[in-house]
Formats: sequence, C-alpha cells, structure tokens
Amino acid sequence: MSIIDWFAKREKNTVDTTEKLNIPGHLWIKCDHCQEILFQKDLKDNAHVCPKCGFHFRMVAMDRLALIFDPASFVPEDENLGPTDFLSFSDSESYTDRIRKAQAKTKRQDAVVSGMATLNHNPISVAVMDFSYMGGSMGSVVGEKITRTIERGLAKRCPVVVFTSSGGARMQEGIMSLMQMAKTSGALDLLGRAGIPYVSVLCDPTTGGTSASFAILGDFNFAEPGALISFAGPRVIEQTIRQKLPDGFQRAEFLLSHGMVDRVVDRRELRATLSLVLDMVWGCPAV
Amino acid sequence: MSIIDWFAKREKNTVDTTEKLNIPGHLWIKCDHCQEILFQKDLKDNAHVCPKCGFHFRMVAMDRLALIFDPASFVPEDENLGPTDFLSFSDSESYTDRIRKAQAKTKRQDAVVSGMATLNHNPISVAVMDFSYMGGSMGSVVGEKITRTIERGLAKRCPVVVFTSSGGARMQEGIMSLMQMAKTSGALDLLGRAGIPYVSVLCDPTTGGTSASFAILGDFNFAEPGALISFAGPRVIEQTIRQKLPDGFQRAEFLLSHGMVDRVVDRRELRATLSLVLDMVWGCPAV
Amino acid sequence: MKLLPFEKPLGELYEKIEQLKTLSRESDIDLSSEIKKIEKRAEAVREDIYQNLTPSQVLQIARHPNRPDSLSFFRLISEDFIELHGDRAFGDDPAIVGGLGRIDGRRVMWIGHQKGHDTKENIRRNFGMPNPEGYRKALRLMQMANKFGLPIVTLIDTPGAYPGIEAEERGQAEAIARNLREMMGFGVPIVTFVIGEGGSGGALGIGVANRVYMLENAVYSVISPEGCASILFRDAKQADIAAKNLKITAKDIVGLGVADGIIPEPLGGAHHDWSSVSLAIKAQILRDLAEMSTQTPETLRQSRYAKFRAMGVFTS
Amino acid sequence: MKLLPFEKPLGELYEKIEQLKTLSRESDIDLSSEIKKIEKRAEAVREDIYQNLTPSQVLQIARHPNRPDSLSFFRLISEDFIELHGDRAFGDDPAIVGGLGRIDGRRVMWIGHQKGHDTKENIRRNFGMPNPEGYRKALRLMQMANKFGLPIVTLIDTPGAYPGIEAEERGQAEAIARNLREMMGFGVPIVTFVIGEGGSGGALGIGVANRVYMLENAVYSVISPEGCASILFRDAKQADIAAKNLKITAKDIVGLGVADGIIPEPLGGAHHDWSSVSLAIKAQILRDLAEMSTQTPETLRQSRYAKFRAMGVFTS
Ligand SMILES: [Zn+2]
Ligand SMILES: [Zn+2]
Repeated sequence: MSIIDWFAKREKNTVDTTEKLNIPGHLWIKCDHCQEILFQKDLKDNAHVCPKCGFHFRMVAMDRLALIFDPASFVPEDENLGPTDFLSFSDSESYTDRIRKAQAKTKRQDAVVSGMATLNHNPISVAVMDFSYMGGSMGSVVGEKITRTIERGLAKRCPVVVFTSSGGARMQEGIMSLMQMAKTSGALDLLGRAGIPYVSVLCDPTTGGTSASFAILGDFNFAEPGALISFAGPRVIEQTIRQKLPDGFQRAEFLLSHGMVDRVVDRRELRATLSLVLDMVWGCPAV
Repeated sequence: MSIIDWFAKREKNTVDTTEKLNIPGHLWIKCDHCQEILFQKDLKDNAHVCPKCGFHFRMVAMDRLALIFDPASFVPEDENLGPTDFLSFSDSESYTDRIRKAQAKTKRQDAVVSGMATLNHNPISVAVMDFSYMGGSMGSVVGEKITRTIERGLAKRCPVVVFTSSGGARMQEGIMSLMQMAKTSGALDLLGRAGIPYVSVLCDPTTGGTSASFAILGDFNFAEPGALISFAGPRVIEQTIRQKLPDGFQRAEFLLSHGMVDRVVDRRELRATLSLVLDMVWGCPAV
Repeated sequence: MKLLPFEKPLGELYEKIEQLKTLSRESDIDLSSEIKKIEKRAEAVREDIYQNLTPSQVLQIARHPNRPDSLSFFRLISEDFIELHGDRAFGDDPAIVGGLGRIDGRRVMWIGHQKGHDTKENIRRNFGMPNPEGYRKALRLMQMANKFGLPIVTLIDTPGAYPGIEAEERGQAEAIARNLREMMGFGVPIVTFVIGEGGSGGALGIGVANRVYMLENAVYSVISPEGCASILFRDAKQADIAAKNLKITAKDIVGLGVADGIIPEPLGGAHHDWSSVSLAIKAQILRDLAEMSTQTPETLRQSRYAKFRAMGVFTS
Repeated sequence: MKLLPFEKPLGELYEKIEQLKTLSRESDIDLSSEIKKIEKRAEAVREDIYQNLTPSQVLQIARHPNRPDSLSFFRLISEDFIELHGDRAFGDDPAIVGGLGRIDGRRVMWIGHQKGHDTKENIRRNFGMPNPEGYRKALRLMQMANKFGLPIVTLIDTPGAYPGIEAEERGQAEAIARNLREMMGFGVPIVTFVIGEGGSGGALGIGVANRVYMLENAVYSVISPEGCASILFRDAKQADIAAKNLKITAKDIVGLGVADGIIPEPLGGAHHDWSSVSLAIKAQILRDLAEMSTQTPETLRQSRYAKFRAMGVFTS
C-alpha cells in the first residue's frame, strides 16, 4: 500500500540522484539537501554522506558491506535465487519485463544481497536491501533470502544484521509477497527463542510490508538520519486525512521520539555502534 | 499519594452513605446518584445496587462473598494477622489509636478478608478488601494476606479472585507499605508462571499503590460500574495541572475505553461473568 | 438488501416478478405461467451471474454491507461468547474484537476485524481498519489463550490497517510486525478464516495460523485493487484489471497454497444466509481442532512455521 | 553551588574567609592566623551540621540540583555506555533513561530516572517524573537484558510517577504494576541504588532487585513528606514532622530491612564529589555481580522473591 509513495517519489529526484552515482564518468553530484555540488570521490570517501550538511545519500549494497564489515570478509550466499512471473502479472509493463530491466540495471537477480561477513573477526549473517532494484520491493526472493539470512544466524549461532531499504511488498507477486512478511517475522521468532541478537538498520526508505515485518523487529533498531520509515506512506495518509503532513513526519528522528528506534546513527558511526552493541549482548570484542 | 483523594472524599458523603448501611435500625437510605430514597432491604436484595438508577453502593466484604460464591462456602484464613505501629507513627492521631478505632468499627483486624470459597463447587482462593477500614489502605497485613491468597491459589492450583477497594498505601507504615506492592505483584509472577488464572474485580475506589500493583494485573480485570480507578487521584492531578478534570475521568467506563479493563460488569451479573471466564480458561463448569 | 451493480439484471427480473404477482392478486388474473417463466429466467441469470463472477465482482460481494461480521459469527458459531476489551496500555480499538467462546464444548479465543453494517456503526468501527492498539489487544488476548492452552480462531475482514497520523505515531508497523512474530510462536492451534476483505498487512496481522481458509466470496490481497491500479496503472479505473491480475479470489489463494480450503457460501453470497455459512465455518473449526488437539505445542509451532516457510515462488 | 537553607551559617563563614583573603591580598596585611581561626570554626560547624542532619535536611540534599544524575553515573561508572531509546509502542520518555555499559569488563543494562540540573533540562526531563512509556521503555530494556543474560543495575531518583491526565489515560498504574511483576521474574541479577529521591510507586517501578542500596543522603518513601503532611496533618507545613515520622533516610530504610546497605557520600553530600560516589557505587556493583554471577536464573528469581516476600511487620 505504502509502496505508492516511492513510486511517486521515483518520478521526482531522490532515486535519480542516487542512481547517478553508478554512472561511470559522472564525477560531480548535487546534494539533494543543501544543493552543494560535490565531487563524487569525496562523497564516497565520506560514506556517501554530504560533507557539508550530513545528508545521507542512498548507498548500493556492496559499498555498504565494505563500509561496515571487515575488508573483503563478505561472502555472498543464495546469489542464484531469482524472481519469476508466476502470476503472469502485467500492468503497463509485464512483470517479466520489469524483472529483466531491473536485473540489467543492477546486475543482480533481485533486491537483496545476503551472505556471511565478519565484524572485528566475528561472524555475522547479513543482508542488505537494494532500493534501486524495483524500489527494494519484497517478493518471494527477498523474503526467502532474508529468511535464509536469519536461519543462517540460527544455524551458525551468530548475530544477524539486516539493512533495510524498501518501498514495501512487490505487488506483481500478489498475495505471495504479503506472505513474506509472515515468513521473515516468523523466522525471527526462532532466532529470538535461541537468544541470538538481531540488529535492524533502517535506511531510507523503509515502508509498507518491510517496515511492518523484519525491519522493525530488531533487538536493536538503528535508523539512518532522515530515513523515511512508515507503515502507510505519506501520500496515502494525505489522501486519507486530506491534510498536509507535518515536517519530519515519519522520518528517523520522528520514529526515535515515538519510541520505535533505539538510536538514529550517523552512517560514519555505524560500524562502531554495531560493534559495541554486539559485543555488549553477544560478546564480539573489537579486538 | 493518590490517597489524598479518598481522604478528601471521606469528608464528604460517599463513605458516610455506605457506612450508614451498617448502622442497625437505619432502614432508609438515599441514593447518592439519583437521590431516590430506598428501603434498605430492597437495596440489599438488589446486591446493593440502586433499583432505580443502577448506582453501585459500596459493599461490605461478607455481603460480597455471599453474593458471589456458593452459599456458606467461604472459609476465612489468616484472620489473626493484625497491624502494628512499628514506626511509632503519629500525626493528628497515633497509628495505634487509628488501628484501635478501625478495629472497633469493623470488628476486623485489618482491611482485607481472605480465605477459600467455592464457585459452582470449584475452589477459589479469594480476598476482599474493605474500604471502611482506614480507606482500604494497604499496609503489611493487607499485603501479606493478599500474598497468601495468591500463594494459596498456587499451592492448591485453583483460581485466585481479588476484590479491590483501596485508597492506596498505608502511610503510617512508611516504606513497608510501599513494599507490599512488590510483594503482591511478585507473587502474581509465580501464579502466572504456573498458568493459574487470576481475576481482579476493581471496586470503588481502587487508587494509588493498590491500583499500581495486584489490582490491575488480572488475567481478567473487571470493574464495577462507576468505580474510581486511578494511580494518581483526581485531586492530586488537579493540583498538578491546575485545571478541572473532565466528567467520568478515571471511572470504570473511562478505564474500559482506555484499554485497562476487560469489561465493566454490573454487580448483579458478576457471579455469572466470573463463572463463565473461569470455566473458559480453567474448566470450572457451572454444574 | 443492497443489490450490487452486476446484480442489476437479476434485480430487474425480481422486480418484474413482484409486479406480476401484485397484478395477479389485485386483478385476479392468473399470471402463474408467466411468472414461472420469468422465475426460470431469473434462476438461469442468477446461476450465470454467480458462477462466472469476475474477481472485481467477488470483491463487491466481499465488501457487501450485509455480509456477516466477526461479532455475529462469534455469536452464531459459539455458545457463551464473552467479549474482552483493551490492550492494557492505550485503548480499546473497536475495529478489532475478541473474546472467549465455546464451540460444541471446545473453548476458543476469538479474534476478528469488525466492520459495521451501516454508516454509524462503520464510523464507530473505523470501517474495520484497526489502529495499533487493535493489534495489541489481539496480541494480549492471544497471549492469554496461549497461557491457558486455548486454541485461537481469527476472522479476517479489513480493507487494511488504518493509514492515519496517530496510527503511525503509535507504531502501526511495529504492532503488526510483532503480531506476525508472536503468532508464529504460540503453542496452541490457530485457525484463520478470511470472511470478507483480506487487505494487506492489516489482515495478515491476525492471520499467522496453522490453517487458513477463504470464504467462497472472500478476497485476500497484498494491496487493494484500487490502490494497485493507481500505482501500477496510474489509473484507479483499471481496478478491475488489477483485481484480476492480483489473484485475490478464494480459488486463486488456495491455488497458490496460501489458504488450505474454501468455505462454501450460498449462491449470491454469505449475506443471503448467515447461519448456513456459520455452520460451515463451525464444522471446519471442529474438524481442525479435533485434529490438532493431540499435537504438542512444539509441533504446532513447527508446522505453522513450515507452512509459511514454504511460501514463495522463485528460481534457483 | 547552591547552598541549602540549613547550610547558611556555613556559607556565611566561607564568605567571611573569602573576604579576609581578598583583604589580605589587596592590603598586603597578614591575616592568616585570623583566617585559620575562622576556617577551624567553619570545619566544626560543618561537622556539626552534617553529622546531625534531620530527615528533612537529608531530603534537601537528596533533591539538591547539583546531585549527580543517572546518565552521569552511567558514564562515570561504566565504559562504552550507549543509551537506548523508546518503548517500541508510544514514545521515548526522557524521565527514564537506559542503555548498555561495561563495568570493569562486566556488561550491564543500566536503567535510571533522569532529572536535570537546571530548569531547562528539568522541564525536558519532567523533573524526573516518568510517564507510562518511561516504565515501558525500562521494561523493554530489562527484557532485553534478561534475554541476553546481562545483569540489570537501576538508579532510583524521582519525586514519583507523573500525576497527569495523559499518564492516567495511558495506564500509569498498569505500567508500574507490570514492571513490579516482570522484574520479579527475570533470571538475571538486579541491583538497585536509590541515588536521590525514591518517591513512591514511581520509584519502586524500577526497584524490584536482588540487592537494594541507599546512598547516604538518599531518601525512600511511600509518599512525599509534603503530601503526607497535607493529608494526615491537614497542613503541608508539617512536612518536617512527616519526614521524620515516615522514616525515609538511608539508615531507617536499612534498619527496616528494605535496603541492604548504605553507600557513603562525602561530607555535605554527593554533589560535592561525583567521582568518589561513583567509585563507591561501582565497587558495590562489582562485589554483588561477582557474588551473583554463579547463581542460576532460578536462584536469582527465588532469592529476589524471598527478599520482598519477607517485607512487612504484623502480629499473628
Ligand atoms: Zn548536503
Ligand atoms: Zn439511584
């Protein structure tokens, strides 16, 4: 439902700006927030955070893994899982075509990268969602890979860390996309019973079915500054209540003051914060 | 803290009205609510509920036991537990004197009656608080008897039912009265772990330390119509916020709409309601 | 009874029959053969309409204002139903109801979304769209059931969780997500029926069950067809096509393995005969509870997880 | 540093010493013997005042605006403190704080009431008077500690839970009561320090512990002396007498068996030397945690229950 909003947004500029990062030769980029023109390399060296105003640009999965975990420690899993148009769904475009385009654009089967990594040499089962693949929407593959990520943590008895960025459920997979909410959340019940920590890092945007399942269920919920986090998206709510929403509504800082996240963490501090809390509850010393 | 209010109230009429019930020869009584003059016997035959407007008069413990449980099934326990002025507390009057007067008035050691009764021949560990004894305030004896009531349920593996009516902690026992909150609530942790049902019937008034411990922790919380149920009493709140409180604030129906009680139950339906829910969760058929 | 748009031809025939009957009575002319003819035609039209319903027509039936609601089902199916209120933290949401009841002697905890049958009741019930405290009330009651070993039966009937400012402030996402996780962990049998509209996460928030059934004219969908159309087709009027593509009907949902079976409705829809539908639901509950009554909490948990764990279609 | 009313004689002497020192410097006259004499007198007055404090004077120290607060203690006593926010349902109450920290390598969950040191901060912290979401945040964090086997250390410093309309609406009583019950059930060690004001149920709501300590000038009371006086004496000005009768000082509380020991403060109160008090608290925590580290969850639960079970004085 709330997927409405990222679709609307996609029309505007947020995604475009982020996507420009992937165009070779595109050396300069404008900050959405402060309008400063930034040299791309400076931005990258600063964890894709605007050096001037602190705006957090969206980040592609591999950059994020490199930023947070031990160098070259990430080993992907389940890379071969791919989506299929089992409902023969078609709107202005068939799902089959949408998949083909998204795969061509991202060089990836679906909207999540998952596998094992280490943090200060401690094993972590990790998944990172990729908003540039169909708005990070959750279909069968995303649900399956997140579930396997949780189950890997269970099997290896190591913490699970998930970076979310998703407009919600993937409509083109109909009811099956909805059921991924139950599947992923259910896996977290097993993980919780086993006493293994789960950290959710909520990145911009995390809405709809993703926010209402594994994204919000962390033992620790950390949000990136300014990230949109919501069940219903702003546009849906505005249509429902027929009034404009207040500034900052559903942003990370709003979620913090409403008790939903433990901390809003600057991306440049995230590795340190993850290291600290995992050491506290699980004993992963930063040796 | 919230005990302020029943002290204030005591000055007015509520308690007096109820107390009149115990004066021999006093055959007529005026309903606080609709001003109707009632014949005392009619009132008693109607479970001390005004036949005209449904106002629930306060009720003494033995009447309540007779109304709810199987005839003559109640067997008191711990009757000999009595209060003692271990702090040598004295204000306008010494605690020792207050105890003496309350005991003389109520013919009871302290503000709670407890023991075993049966409901449709099923054993129930029960306690009934008595507001006419120092405003039903909770000191060591009340805390101890409530705790023993819970522990009896645990030992006999039978449901526990408590009728609350209390202005809060008994200041004259200082910190020890506060600790009764932890003692009684802690006993409920044991009962809950054992999977034995606990029903709290919140009668007028249930405030302060009683409301913030065993009174609100029922698997089922049932409230009598119009009962005042609060943590902080109305007067304290008015003093704090310096404005008048809305009508119906902190009454049973308010608690219902704010999610704190399962049902507001007319006293004349209470036996049936208790029978039903205890049969549902524990198997106490109304044979 | 409100006629749905696609029932109009049928309505016209029924009206004609009524007119002829009146005429026959008032003018004392025998029109019985004429009437019988039209009745026969009506019957044929009726079968034709209801046996070839499009998904968006099914959706209209699922949303019919006279369709039986959760509280009515609780009372029709179980004896001694007693409603329980409140989340013990914030409020008592009228859009989700619950309580204890006895079905042929078996005690259960009922949970359901609650719509109204008229505007006033619908406003009170927020059109069946819960706020977070509704999901939290449901959770409290399910936890009680789990504590006392009572099976849980949930009825789904909501356009979705309420998309409002306060709902977001109080953690709509959190409330639903927590229910998904906690329901997976209960050691008692859980049976779910989608009785009308199964809308999105707001529906699933009380739907993580060992057995899931669709009423014949119920729908279950990740997004309302209207919402889907306005996003994907940029045109809300394409809702009919979206309804078709989303595969929301009982047959589709069972075909995809998301529901275990279909509870038949009388021709025309459950609103024509609440009690026959109640009986069918009751029979299904009793069959399932009998079957699951011998299973351990651990088995119930594991089989529930296995059920949802298997959902998803992908290549590898 | 704000001087308390009963410290006035001492303040006057200190002022005089300062004056003499200034005079001596400016006029180059040797006043050192004069100064020494007054200093000696000040020392005597100081000892006299602080070693014979009345309960209501202790109360003033307990409420001193410069008294160390919970967050400061967390940071002074533990390394790597990280604050965690929110109850995951409604809000993040600034009047109760919590988070993870390491005390000499031992990981703990900190919980505490939080007052401010100036008006602005006090308004933000609601003068340390929590709303229900504060107790629910505390519960969430304690549950996390219990899940991961971390000891819990709580610091009590509140006039009481906030008596407001919204606090009542959201279940102040329920939030406190639930904490009392849940804290009794945790399988990890819990240690509590009353660091300032221990006011009523709002204090106890994070105080059901295996070990309870009073700071030397902390108080713990079922009701504020002012409140007690206005009810029982019908005269708020009798608060001094009420403070005495209620037996609220550290010595009284330990004497009654409600607390296990007293953490000494520097003469004049903890606000004169935060770090020495921190060290004393830290040492106590480490002693207790070492002792309890070998106990099973069941033993910890049972001994915690036994501790509170035994509280109460009555005849039989
Ligand atoms: Zn910028
Ligand atoms: Zn009346």
